[in-house]
Amino acid sequence: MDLSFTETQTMMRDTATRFFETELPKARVREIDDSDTGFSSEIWQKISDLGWTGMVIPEQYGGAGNNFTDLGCVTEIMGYHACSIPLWDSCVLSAHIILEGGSEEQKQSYLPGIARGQQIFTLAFTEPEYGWSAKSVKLEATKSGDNYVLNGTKLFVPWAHVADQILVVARTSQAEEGISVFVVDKGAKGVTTRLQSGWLGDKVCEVTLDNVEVPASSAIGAIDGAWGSIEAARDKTVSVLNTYMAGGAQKAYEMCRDYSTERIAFGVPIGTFQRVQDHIIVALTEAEASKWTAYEALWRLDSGRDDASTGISMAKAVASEGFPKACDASHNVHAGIGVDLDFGLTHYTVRSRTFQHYLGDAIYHRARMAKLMSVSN
Amino acid sequence: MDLSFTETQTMMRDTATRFFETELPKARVREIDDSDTGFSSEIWQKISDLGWTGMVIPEQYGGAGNNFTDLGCVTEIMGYHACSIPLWDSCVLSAHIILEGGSEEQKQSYLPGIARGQQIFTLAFTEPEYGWSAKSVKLEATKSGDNYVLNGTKLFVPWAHVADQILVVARTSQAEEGISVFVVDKGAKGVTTRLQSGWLGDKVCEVTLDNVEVPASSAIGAIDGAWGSIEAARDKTVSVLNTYMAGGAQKAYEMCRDYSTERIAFGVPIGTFQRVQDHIIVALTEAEASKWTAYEALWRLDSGRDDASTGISMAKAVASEGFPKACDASHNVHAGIGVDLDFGLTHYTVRSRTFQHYLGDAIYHRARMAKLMSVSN
Amino acid sequence: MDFSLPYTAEQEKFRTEVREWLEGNIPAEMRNPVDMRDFSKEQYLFWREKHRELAQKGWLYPTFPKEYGGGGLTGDHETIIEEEFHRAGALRGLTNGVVYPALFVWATEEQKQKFLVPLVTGEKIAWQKFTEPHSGADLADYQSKAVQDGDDWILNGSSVYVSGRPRPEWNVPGPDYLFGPMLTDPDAPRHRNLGFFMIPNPTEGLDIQEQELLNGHDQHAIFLDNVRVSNDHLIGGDHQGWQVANSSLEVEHGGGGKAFPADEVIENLIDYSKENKNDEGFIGDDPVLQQVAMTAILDSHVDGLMARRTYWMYQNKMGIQYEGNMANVHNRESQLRNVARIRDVYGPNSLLGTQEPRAPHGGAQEVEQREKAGQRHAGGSTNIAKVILSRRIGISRTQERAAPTPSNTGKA
Amino acid sequence: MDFSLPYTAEQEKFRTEVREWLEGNIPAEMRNPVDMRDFSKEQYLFWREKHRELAQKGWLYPTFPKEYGGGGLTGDHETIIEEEFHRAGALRGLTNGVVYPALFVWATEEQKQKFLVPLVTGEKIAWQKFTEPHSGADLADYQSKAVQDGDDWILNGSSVYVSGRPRPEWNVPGPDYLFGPMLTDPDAPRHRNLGFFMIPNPTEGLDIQEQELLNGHDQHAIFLDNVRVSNDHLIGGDHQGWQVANSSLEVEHGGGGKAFPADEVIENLIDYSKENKNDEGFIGDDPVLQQVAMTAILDSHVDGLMARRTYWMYQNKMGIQYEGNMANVHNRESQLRNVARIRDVYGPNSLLGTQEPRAPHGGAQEVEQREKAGQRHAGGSTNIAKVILSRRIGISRTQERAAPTPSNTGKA
Repeated sequence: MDLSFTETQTMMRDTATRFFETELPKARVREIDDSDTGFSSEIWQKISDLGWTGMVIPEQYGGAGNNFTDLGCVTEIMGYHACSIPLWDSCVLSAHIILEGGSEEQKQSYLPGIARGQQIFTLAFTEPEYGWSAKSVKLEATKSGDNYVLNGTKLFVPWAHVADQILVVARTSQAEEGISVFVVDKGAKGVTTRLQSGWLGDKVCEVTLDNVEVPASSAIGAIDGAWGSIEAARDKTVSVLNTYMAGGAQKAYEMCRDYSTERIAFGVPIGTFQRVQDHIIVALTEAEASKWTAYEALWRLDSGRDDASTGISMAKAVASEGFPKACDASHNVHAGIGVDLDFGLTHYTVRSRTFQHYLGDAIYHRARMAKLMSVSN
Repeated sequence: MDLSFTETQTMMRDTATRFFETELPKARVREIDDSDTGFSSEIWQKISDLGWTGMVIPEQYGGAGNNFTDLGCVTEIMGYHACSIPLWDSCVLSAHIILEGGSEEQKQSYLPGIARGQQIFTLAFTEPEYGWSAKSVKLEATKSGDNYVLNGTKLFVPWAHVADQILVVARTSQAEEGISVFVVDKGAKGVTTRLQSGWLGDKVCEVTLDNVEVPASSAIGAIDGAWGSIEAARDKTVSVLNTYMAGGAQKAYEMCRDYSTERIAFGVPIGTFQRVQDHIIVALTEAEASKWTAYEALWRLDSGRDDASTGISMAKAVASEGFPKACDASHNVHAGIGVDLDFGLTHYTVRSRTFQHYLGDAIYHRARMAKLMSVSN
Repeated sequence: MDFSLPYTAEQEKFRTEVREWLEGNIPAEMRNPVDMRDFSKEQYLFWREKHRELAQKGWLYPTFPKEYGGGGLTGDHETIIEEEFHRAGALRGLTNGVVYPALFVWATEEQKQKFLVPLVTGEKIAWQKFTEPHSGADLADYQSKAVQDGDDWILNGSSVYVSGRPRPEWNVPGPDYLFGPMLTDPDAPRHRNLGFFMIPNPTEGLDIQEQELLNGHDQHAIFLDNVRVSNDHLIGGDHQGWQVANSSLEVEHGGGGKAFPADEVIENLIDYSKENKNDEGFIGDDPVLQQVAMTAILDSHVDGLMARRTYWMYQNKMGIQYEGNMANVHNRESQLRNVARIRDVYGPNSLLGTQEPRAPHGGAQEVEQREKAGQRHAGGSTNIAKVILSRRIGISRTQERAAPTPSNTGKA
Repeated sequence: MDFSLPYTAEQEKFRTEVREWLEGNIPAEMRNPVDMRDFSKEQYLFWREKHRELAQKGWLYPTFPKEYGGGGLTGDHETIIEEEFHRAGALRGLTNGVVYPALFVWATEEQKQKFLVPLVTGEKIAWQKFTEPHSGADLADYQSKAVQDGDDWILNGSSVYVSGRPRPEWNVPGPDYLFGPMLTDPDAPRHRNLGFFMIPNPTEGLDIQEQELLNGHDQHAIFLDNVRVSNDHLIGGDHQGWQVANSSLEVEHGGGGKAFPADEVIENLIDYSKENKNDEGFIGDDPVLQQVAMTAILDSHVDGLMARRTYWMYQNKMGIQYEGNMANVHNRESQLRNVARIRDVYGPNSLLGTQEPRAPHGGAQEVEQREKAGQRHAGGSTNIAKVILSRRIGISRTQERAAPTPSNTGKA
């Protein structure tokens, strides 16, 4: 048992901390969030230059071949600084669907661009009848000669508005897992993306496919056989998203801890009131629970244990409830100032809500745990 | 809107309070609980003499014809004093199954004895695959000439060891609601009752029926058609059990409230610590929630509203979680002394656990609510 | 017991009258938007005018005495008005209602004519100033000062989270009064060092600025820079501001109850569960989400019962001890529990805003999500609400009875 | 990071050795009963003897230094021993282990030979006395007094909830020592007014009585009536008892962690859900109960990770700040959440006792239900645990670092 970070990991964490402290102060987070795209190509470029976009892509495809714990160390710091980028969508989820199921040609063609941050991919999965199971995929792909024609609507597709390519998940047969993935050029005829509005952390889009015709060769992996790749890639993505959420929870905790020592009421710092302490303890508990379940799952994944998927679902279930709870607890300590848009706490609150559901909420992952642990049939 | 008790109700509550303060101090509760039967025939006799056993039985069958709110007023005080008796099992549940489904002859024959407390009935419903739905009834009743032969095991049957008659719920057809109720004499051949042991509030029994033969005329209501009577009678029983649970929660609240003003720590009464206050507020909240949902449901029932069943399920769901929570909160305030068997708090804790499940737990009643409110199909 | 809402024949007739009036007099575009951030200048001006008309009908403040411009009607009438206004999306009053208990209980007859009547008749509107940038609900370190100067007082200080409309950027007249405590005697002991003032606006030295908050833009920072008001703007004695403010807080903290505790958020939740699907089918049929939805309904139902109980006690002038505070604490906490449940049931659809075509209920749940992150602290934090509740149930160092209100003092 | 438990080849060999020894030396009837209320006199006498033997093998206190009678083995060995003893239902030690940090850190070499070694070798056993009938975990109003009389101290007072075996009614020798603080200087300031004593038993004036509690009968009231002990029974200075006691509490409050955080209650829950039915079918297939069960597993899993993290820090002599207290608070609270979940999943079967043929897991859940109503307060209440955690994260009036332990002082 050794629960410390490796030297390399510590170095990467330090680099990330320094980077975000300089490049992403809270005023900048708000500025980016409030911009039309919610995306800073400048920060994306710098992150790519630092090599973080290629971390979990193998060296032969232009990546650095780090393990997931390494990347998790960096995404934790990203979460702590409320950095919103398409890193998990493009460089983990899309990249690993291609790695899992793609042909050598597809890997050669797509991965180096993704690894360098020059090509942004995203996955279009969820639909109006929202969910993350195989059966939730209803968007139709019909064969037409050597092509497939895609029709339907995808919702909550992260960063589709700044993506170059969209991996569209479509139903190609009626079997529950009869699912295929197609690479669709964002500029292709019949593709419309529209930013969805609301209280959303990462920017998400409605993607409409109106008779979009793609060659059969654009399918990643076998027709009807993509579910396995999607699930494997999703596990990997969730494994690093978990530390992102833990990092956000940690910041929400630290904000209320620090505020409680500064803010005076009834002549004493409010942190001396037990009721305030209890809120802070909730935030700490959720941050710690999210962090340790996340890293334990990463260890399971990187050491090839067969209970890795269970661990990843466990950690996501914890973080999906823990990150929002930590933010709520922090708001309880901050009272009015906490909802001031310049103060910075709301940057975390809004992200906690978005990531709660993304790639499956706590209820979904608990049910998945039960299946993986053979508690249910 | 008038949320006050009627004059008669206030009088009955006062009578009940005086009665239990004299007859059932906490040492006596423990003494009865620790006795072999857990039953005091002396207290039962006095309660019968006060007329409480006949309250919700119509006058023509020897009862007093009160409404359920009237009885609820008394059972609230019973709960407050941790009085354990077969009142709801015999005088409400069994009596109303007979009233709902029984023949005039059966009513004439059974109800006056029940109303006077001279005959104790109980309902044998739950089985090894525990539950309160119609489909949970699997005990077989097979027709044999003019008789039915009963075979099977009933569990958690309250007070069967002191009952005279047992209403046995049995499956007589394969349709989900193909259920019948038979009056079985406790002394009949093939009937065995055995007290179940454990941390149980009311005394409950395993009742084994081994080729018990009863005449077809012992069925209450139509063969295959008893489910409606059972559900109606159960609603009425739950409606008064809810105030019993609210009364217990109220006592658990008052105990910790009072203790918090007496017990000194760090030089001050512990009630001045916010963390202790928060436990007390939980107990108060649960007691109040249980009480008001219970009385609102009783009002719906007594005023013949068609949403009465929904209200009763709502109140049971609240009390099933609220009574145990109020006791837990009270334990949190009392620390060590709370688990001293003489102190009295554990009388409530154990009852809160037993009644949590009896006649359906919170999960069951929430699902029932959803059905009654047409949220689910 | 009788939990029924007032539905006698006479009352149903009144209901019809109110409903028809609203239908005939409130154009669709003047009804409350889903997100009150979208409440417009035109709507504001419409309602300023309309409230005067409503006051004349006795419907703006139905239960207030006629001699002060109220409707002289019963609590049951008020309940019906509340229900029908809610149903129609009609705006009830632009004055922060917590001013009324303070004025009814503490103002002199002359002050009632001067301040109370114009508010009740809808001629004028008033906002509450209470929280300072560096002082919370305790007022222990209150710094907004009032210094006597002849027959006048000179006011200095600042407040934040002062709620109300209109928005400063509309360039229409702002509130006519700001009301709240000021430090009159820094040397006096706590709770004896404040006076309660009606501060007229506009006045030289008084500045109002909008705050940028997650939950909307109806909250303001105000700045008092040598604002001069005459002595008749002081309500109660110059050392009784705490007591006067408490008559307001008593009602703000749930002490008045609510006969018609509408919970649209939960009504929406039920409808949504019945009619919408996720990937498993109808949400209402999903055993897990069904439990979540029912738990939300139960919390809301208990909340309504507690509010109704307080209302019944208040209307019947019964001695309220802890009941209003209990309802207040439950209301704050159950709403927070329920916003989390809403996210479970709706998934990310709960976060879609009013501009989004697919937003459930026109974006109402997104508004709820944002508001509950912020409004949990309106009228003081839940922490403070629990401090007060603890006093009222007798377990705190400080024992405390309910502050004087129109109900328990028999005034109004 | 590496979260794996020690399973090297050498360690697996050691595991086999331990397992085989337990199989060969512990008869079935000597293993722990499901309900420790059923732990018998015969079992007690057996284990008193067996612990001496285990100490000689180095397995009773594997990581303690050999010179004090310990095993001189690694933490990994201890983990294996813990796992195997747990698996076999074998009893580990009859002395309350919180005495060891106090003795290792504070006792003189002479005292270590006199008190520590006989406990470590299983020759003697000791119970902790701490809570007074009218004083909680704070010790602020502590009344058990020690008065100096020449080279001796005269002790008077009483304690409750003193845990340990044997039962007085067995008429076998009781514990050899009671240890804990006594008020040595009523005039000294708080935390400077106590001495920490090893009180030998039997001694004239010392009386032990069993308490009748919901959670069992291994707790006692003790009475000290002019008990005379010589000065060498005082551990640390006569004004340092608070500090000495804190070395114990540091470990009792989670500061030592746990490498093998077994949670049999939850393991049982999983098995039960897979194998048993309610009226809806297999419990594990019920979507609602499945969520409840998984939530219980998650709480338990987080608990284990927190305990393991502290263990790792403790074993590696890293500076523990708040981590042990965080684990302690989580452990208390998650167990309480889980007992409620158990009742949801098992229904009333969770309340069936060990005598009941149909009781799941031989009645283990009923024991859990009763114990968690009581043992939530063992080692001080959760309220106090949160007070300490708040100090450790730096938000309380009192800032506090971890008390000296064998880990952070490098002793043992």
